[in-house]
Amino acid sequence: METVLFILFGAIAVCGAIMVVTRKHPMASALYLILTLFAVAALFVLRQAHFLAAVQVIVYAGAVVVLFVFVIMLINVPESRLPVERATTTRVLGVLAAGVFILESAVLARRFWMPKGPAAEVGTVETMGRALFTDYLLAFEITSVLLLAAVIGAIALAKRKI
Amino acid sequence: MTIGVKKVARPREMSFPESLYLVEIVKGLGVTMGHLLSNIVRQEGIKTIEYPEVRREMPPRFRGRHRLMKRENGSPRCVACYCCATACPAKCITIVAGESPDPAVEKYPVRFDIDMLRCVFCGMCVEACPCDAIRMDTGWFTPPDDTREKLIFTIDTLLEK
Amino acid sequence: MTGPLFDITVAVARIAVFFAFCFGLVVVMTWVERKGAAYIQDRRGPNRADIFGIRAWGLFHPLADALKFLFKEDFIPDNAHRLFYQMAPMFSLAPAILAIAVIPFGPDVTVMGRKVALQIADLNVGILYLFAVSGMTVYGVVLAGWASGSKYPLLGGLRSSAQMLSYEVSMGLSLIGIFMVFESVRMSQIVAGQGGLLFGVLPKWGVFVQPLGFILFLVAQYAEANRTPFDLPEGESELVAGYHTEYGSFKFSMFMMAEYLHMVVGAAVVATLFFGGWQVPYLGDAGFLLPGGSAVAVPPAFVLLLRIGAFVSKVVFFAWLYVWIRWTIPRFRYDQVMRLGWKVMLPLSLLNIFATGLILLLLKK
Amino acid sequence: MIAPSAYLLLSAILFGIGAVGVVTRKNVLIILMSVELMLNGVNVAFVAAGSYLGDAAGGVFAFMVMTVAAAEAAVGLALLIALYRLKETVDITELKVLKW
Repeated sequence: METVLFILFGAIAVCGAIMVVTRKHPMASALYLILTLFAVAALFVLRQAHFLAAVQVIVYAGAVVVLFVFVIMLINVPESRLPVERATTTRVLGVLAAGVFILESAVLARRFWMPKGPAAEVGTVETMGRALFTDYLLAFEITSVLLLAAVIGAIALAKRKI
Repeated sequence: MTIGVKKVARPREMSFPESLYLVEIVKGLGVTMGHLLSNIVRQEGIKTIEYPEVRREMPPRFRGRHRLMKRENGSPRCVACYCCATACPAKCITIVAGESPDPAVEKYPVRFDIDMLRCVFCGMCVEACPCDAIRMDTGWFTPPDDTREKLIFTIDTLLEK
Repeated sequence: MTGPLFDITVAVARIAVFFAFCFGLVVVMTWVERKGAAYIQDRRGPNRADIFGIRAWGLFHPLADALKFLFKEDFIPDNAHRLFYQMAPMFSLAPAILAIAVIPFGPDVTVMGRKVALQIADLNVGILYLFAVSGMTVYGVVLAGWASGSKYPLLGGLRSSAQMLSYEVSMGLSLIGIFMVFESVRMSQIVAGQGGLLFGVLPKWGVFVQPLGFILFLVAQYAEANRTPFDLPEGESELVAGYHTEYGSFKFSMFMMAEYLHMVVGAAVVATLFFGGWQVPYLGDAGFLLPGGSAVAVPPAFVLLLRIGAFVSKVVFFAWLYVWIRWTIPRFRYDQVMRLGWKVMLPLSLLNIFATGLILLLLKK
Repeated sequence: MIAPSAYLLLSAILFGIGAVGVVTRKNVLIILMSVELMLNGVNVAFVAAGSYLGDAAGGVFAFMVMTVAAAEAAVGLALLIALYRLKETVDITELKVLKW
């Protein structure tokens, strides 16, 4: 059962990702990105990381992609003025490079040792909360500073007159 | 009534509880709920007139659907003089005159059509008529219909009322 | 019945029952909205549709509307982006349906010797799941606005995405107080936690332990559901009909259904998180246990009935509140919405978290 | 039971596709989305590793990556809007002047 679900959601994620990078219009890309994000969230659920799956959907699909969609609508580039994409050779070379990378990682992944067992309950709300607020408290706090900086930066950049 | 100057109260500063809006919203909800309940319990507050069943009494000078008047013997009073058709600003009246069988009357309308889709209900035809043959005192609106043809009223329809 | 068969039957039954309840309420809501609006405004409201001459106060109007929407011509404007235009209503309806899954509509019951929770799925991330799916609702509106290829829908979509992003933040933050008080994000545990009493008199409902959180959450819910006073994505006075201007026939009716389903689900969420869900004050498993110390025994079947009835009536009340508010409060201006969202709701929800944390800390000592 | 390497492979594929998007596309919006894809691929690896090794660090790392992704998207899109106001284009090859 797990294998079937893994293959299903993995396939959806990969197909969605391919669509994201191949679609001409950014809106289509954004929608396929949501698909991929959902599939990845489902994979998280398969590994018992329920909390992360929920956060993945809330943060990525609920906020980041909405932001993308918002910007796409805001600047609303007409289809005729979308940039002309690179030549086929460049694209083929890019795909080849990525293929080499994926093959290398596949070889490495087979060598990489991890205990093969059922998913540990590390992604639930309780364990994540405990880890975040004890061992990784400093990192967590620094994240808030990062977010604050991002908020200020975004406002400073996008606002016409401050 | 003389024309007077009405003093309009300037909006005053809101007090703190008012500026929170919460109490005010609850008050507003009370008002709407009051209307709702009173309208459910007794329907006096409802001002709606349920139109086809209940009709508003129209004032006597209201210009409604036309009607053609008849003489005592039942023939139309119209003498096909074309005054109304000439006066009509919307050109919605079509008259075809014919020789009247009654020797006292010269002509009578063979056809008298009013295109209700073009009529602007101005009442000029009524003003123009020399023998009070057309009136607009039915107090009726033009009823809706589903084809254009049905809304060209012929002499029979106009004589009915 | 054997194990898996039993499980599947229970699952299907739960989904069917709750789904039927929600959609039934949606149908009734469309009627209540129109009739309620009419009575509030001293009008008579829909009363014409009849079956064999029986008018039943216009109760057949939802049916007539549904038939009309089904048989209308299904067109796509020339300028529209065909695929996205057709997908938008589905994007709009799906999250509302998904959100139903985690709402408990009754206590655990024993069927054929097995414990069955009256909840479609008791996820351990309950509320987070709710956030996740409610975050998806914005796509329906945005996509509809963008794909219609017309300016008013586009403006509506823009407004909607900005509004929903802004209010999602304070909606999430306003619930953190609830997590902190009930120490769980699992919906069933939050409801169970609201069974107790506060100072021996008040039921320990979310609204009593988190009054500010309740108000903030309610306001944010209205903004998320695009209901008045936050319905400016479809503000008809300036945007024709907003994001669904170019929609007709069944696609439009899907938007309608989505809106009403959001209201029903929103009402269920408010009832669950802040008004004790299926909990009836002072009602234990064996019967009423009044604060004075007197007890009234109630048979278990009746207790179950009372509890489900309590949940249903709470949901109906909050669904009605949506309608009630709509015909009471005028629409905000866009800048007012943004100011309220960022300058009032956000600081207040942060303050709420801080105050809750402080009080919990003092109580623990 | 799925081998951990399957997750790592999937992670690599997602990362690779995202990288192809970054290097071959010209539309800034799609490049930003591809970056999100790459981050997501990394997240898959983190979560899988965390759950196989039974260490909460995997989840925490994924969480941090998500935060960074959100911040990156916000700042990136703000930059994009500012640039679009200036240059009226989303073509990255035309955005090569670093000063104005």
